Amino acid sequence: MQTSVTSFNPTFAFNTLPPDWPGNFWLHWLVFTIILIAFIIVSVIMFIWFERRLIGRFQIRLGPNRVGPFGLFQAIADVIKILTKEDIVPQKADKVVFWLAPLVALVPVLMVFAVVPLQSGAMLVDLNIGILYVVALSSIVSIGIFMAGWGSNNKYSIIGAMRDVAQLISYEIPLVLSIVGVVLLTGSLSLTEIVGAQNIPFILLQPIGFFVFFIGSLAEINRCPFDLVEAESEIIAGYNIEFSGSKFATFFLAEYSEAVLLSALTATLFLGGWSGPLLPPILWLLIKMFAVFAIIIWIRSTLPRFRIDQMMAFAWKFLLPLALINLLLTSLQIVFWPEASSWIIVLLSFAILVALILVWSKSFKPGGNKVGI
Amino acid sequence: MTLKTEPFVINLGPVHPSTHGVFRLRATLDGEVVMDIEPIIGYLHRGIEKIAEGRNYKQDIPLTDRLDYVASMSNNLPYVMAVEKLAEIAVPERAEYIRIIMAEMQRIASHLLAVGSLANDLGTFFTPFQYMFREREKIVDLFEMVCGQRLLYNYMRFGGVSHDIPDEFIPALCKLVSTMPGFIDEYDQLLAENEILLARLKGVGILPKELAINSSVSGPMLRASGVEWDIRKVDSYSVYDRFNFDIPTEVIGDCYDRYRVRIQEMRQSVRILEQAIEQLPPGEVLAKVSPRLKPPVGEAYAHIEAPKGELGFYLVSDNSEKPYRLHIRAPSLINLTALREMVIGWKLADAIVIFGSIDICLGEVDR
Amino acid sequence: MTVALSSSEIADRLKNQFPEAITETKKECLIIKGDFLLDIASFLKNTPDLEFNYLSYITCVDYKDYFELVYQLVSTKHNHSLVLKTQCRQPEEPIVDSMVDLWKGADFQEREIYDLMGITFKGHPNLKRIFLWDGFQGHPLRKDNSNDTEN
Amino acid sequence: MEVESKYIYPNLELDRDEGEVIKALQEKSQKIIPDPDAWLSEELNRNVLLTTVDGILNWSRRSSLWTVICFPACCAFEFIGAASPRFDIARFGMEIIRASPRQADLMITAGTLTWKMAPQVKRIYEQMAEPKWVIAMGACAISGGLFNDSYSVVPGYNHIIPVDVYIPGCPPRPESLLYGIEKLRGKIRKRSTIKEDK
Repeated sequence: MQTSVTSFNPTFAFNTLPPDWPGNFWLHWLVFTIILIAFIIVSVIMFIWFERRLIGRFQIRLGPNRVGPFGLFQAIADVIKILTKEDIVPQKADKVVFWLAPLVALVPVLMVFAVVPLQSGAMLVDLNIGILYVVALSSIVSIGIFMAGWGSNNKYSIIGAMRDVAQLISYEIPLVLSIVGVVLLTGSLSLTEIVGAQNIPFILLQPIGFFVFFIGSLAEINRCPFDLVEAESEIIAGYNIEFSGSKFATFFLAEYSEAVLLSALTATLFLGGWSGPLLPPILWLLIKMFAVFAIIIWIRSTLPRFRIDQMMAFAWKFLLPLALINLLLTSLQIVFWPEASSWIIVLLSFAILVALILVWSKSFKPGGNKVGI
Repeated sequence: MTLKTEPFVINLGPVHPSTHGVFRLRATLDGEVVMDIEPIIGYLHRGIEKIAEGRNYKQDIPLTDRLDYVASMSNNLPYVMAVEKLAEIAVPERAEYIRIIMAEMQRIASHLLAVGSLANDLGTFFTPFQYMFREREKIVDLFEMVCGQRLLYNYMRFGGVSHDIPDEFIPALCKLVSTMPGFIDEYDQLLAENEILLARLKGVGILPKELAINSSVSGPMLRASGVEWDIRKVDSYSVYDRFNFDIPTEVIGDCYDRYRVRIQEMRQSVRILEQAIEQLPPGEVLAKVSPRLKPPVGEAYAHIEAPKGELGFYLVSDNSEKPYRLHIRAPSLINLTALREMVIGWKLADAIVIFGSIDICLGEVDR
Repeated sequence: MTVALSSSEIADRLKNQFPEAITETKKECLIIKGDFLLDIASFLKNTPDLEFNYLSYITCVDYKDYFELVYQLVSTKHNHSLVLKTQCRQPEEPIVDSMVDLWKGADFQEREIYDLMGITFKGHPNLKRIFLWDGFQGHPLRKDNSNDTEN
Repeated sequence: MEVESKYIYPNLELDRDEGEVIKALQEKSQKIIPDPDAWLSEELNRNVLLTTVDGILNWSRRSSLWTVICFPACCAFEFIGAASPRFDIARFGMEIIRASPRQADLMITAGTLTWKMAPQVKRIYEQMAEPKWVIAMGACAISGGLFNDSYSVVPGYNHIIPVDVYIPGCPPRPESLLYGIEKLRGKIRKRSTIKEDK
């Protein structure tokens, strides 16, 4: 830990180009940025298609299948259509904020991808503080959402934006605490090293951490059951209610890039990232990403939505204690029993996870009663 | 330092994903908490009561279909009952049974939709709704077999029903009746064992018994508040007294109880259907009634237990071909009376759910 | 079965308290004077063995020279019912007492009658148009309002 | 808990304003708005040439028609029926029902339109971003249908907004809705975005 903090300087990060990559840093930067953005956009399109087809299956119907083979071009048609639609700016909107909001929401997500390892060494920069960078940047998205809510000058959108900020503040803490467990096990903040350290995936060693991280990140990307930000049955479309045309497309892209990012991060932190037998590493990563996303879709098509106070209670009373206990247990194990066989740890952690969840779910009341007026 | 805050007014509807039509809720919010609401209705007011005065008795049957358009059969029934009461027309026994079969199937269909859209209001992204719709389609198929329409049936006539059920109807209905309890159990299990759903529904929007009676609430809402009041039992009409069924009631009167009452009522409807199929007698289905019916001077009120509550038709005749006055006691409209008391103090999200748990149909509210 | 109480019996009981209130007793309904409506209604609601705690519906019929308001009262305890009628013979400005204080269920129904029939309910807390919009001319359900006055 | 007054905000002024809006609209919309795309039927005379760009745009537009929520009455259930597992409108990529008109392309007006509702429908239509289409579904939407002679019913949506496709029926079956949507796609196919200079 100490070494990585003291040795942080940009040149260190830049020098981590693998020796067999051609060209200098800037060529690498240019090529890789283009590849990365292409990768993001293609995977977003695939994710949209995957989600719509899968939700179709969950809802005993077929889902889009007429546009192109298996409906594969559906998302492409959607994108072209949205981009060529009229771009409306409401008369009473805060024009600058309204214009900036989609960009503020999208750019941080794209930036985070810089440190996500697609395979060994295939990343824009191997920051030694990768995790810190990810956590810091991914919160900025909320500013974009709040700007959208405020700039639209619409009551529904401001409610949605307020909900998003409340949600972010509550869920950021358990999320970060759950990552700390992983960092403790690895002894590094770099994502490459985290992948490298996973001889057995951390989901087995850190089940509580995975549980908290997964739920926390669902809330972070505003997915069901924490989709209060755009709760369709309550506040219609939430923050993006007034956006149309390319601005809406940008939001759409940001939303799904976040989903891609979350899937990639979950795969990297807990599922062993790109490592796996036989298949090429990038394919392993994609398989894991789609697996994680399938679970997100499953949750989306099954669960009802939380109410705002229940959601906050869930973060502070349920997830935060779990994350703290996980942190404590991991530190104790590292300090007092570092030589323990991992399989014993696996068994122990799962036993503790089951026990904790049982105890907590019995004692935890999401509560929230009528307010006297 | 205290921040200056002020409540703000927000319009939910008339075009809103979860207002079940064109209902509008002018809500005053303090942050997320609903301080006050004012239901605004009339966006679908077509003046059915006035139009009915301009058409003859038979022509008014299609108008009744369009009241509660998710339960058309149940709307035909009280109207033809009122006219029969007024003109003293006897109904053949077979027709009575067919009417009850239709009304109970309609009850299942309507409750399926109510439960599905309640789940939708909770934010389940259409999945329960789609499953409920799958079951509803099966019932709609049966209706289509009988009268050729999918939504607005126009099936009942004075003195019976427009035509007899086809031969393949009863086997199809038997199949439905035998599979339906399994589906209901499955859906109940899927929904009622979900922790989030329970947290969202239990204890929310409590309607106390006294207030429920005082507000003239009827149907599943009244029974969820603990009043054992079902027109089929307390003022039995048609041949309901020949069937064996229970009135499901709950105690507290929150959203969860209303959901439970609906689920249990579907089971009871299946029970009634089973008995009705057994007892269905042969014979005529339509009494001889003059097409230009002129009931004697007088008035009549006939009411039934529709899926949404007590649906009644008050009819005044002046011995002409057209009704002098037709008043519809619409359960949806009157059930809305209690909405304000139930919603105030809850969050915005709860307001939607409470509203959804009442299960109104705007065609009936506005008429 | 909901027993429809005989109106003459009720009329006899009412005669002690409100000697002048009853206009007519028919087989199925009891017609009373508008002035006594609220008193009689609260008597019917609060008397122990009557206890009409449930107001099933209110409606109004336009008989050209007078309006007739129909109240169907039901007791959920004793399972009996009574139809109460009152006639409003002021064709210009018909006014009737509001029942909202006794039965909340009257709220929307009275607004509906106000909207479509143009009868003012004295004491209603929020008497305004419910189905039609503010500024709509006339009251459509009245007999003098022919069907095609508006477009 | 006791609420002091019956309604904290009686909003009488708001009601009056809304009434005036309705009245103004009623006076303004006594005539039927003609279909703006009527020229499509006389296609040969205009001799429309579609470019490749047009082809791609039209392909994308007709492949992803997102519907806005405007379901006043009965026909809504046949629309939902069309979206349900049996008829599955999602096959055409139409299962996204946007509640916000800004992001929608198609308005399926399923149900009777009353004068009280008319300003809202007009507003939704105006809030939709171009290009946008309207399908009038059912007899009430076409002409007022069964309630044509009523004092509060608008005799057809085309008094308020321009309509592209009419689907008869009371209510139309989901099959006929799908047929109507197919007709609309045919119409979109012939549209020329590049040449259309307004």
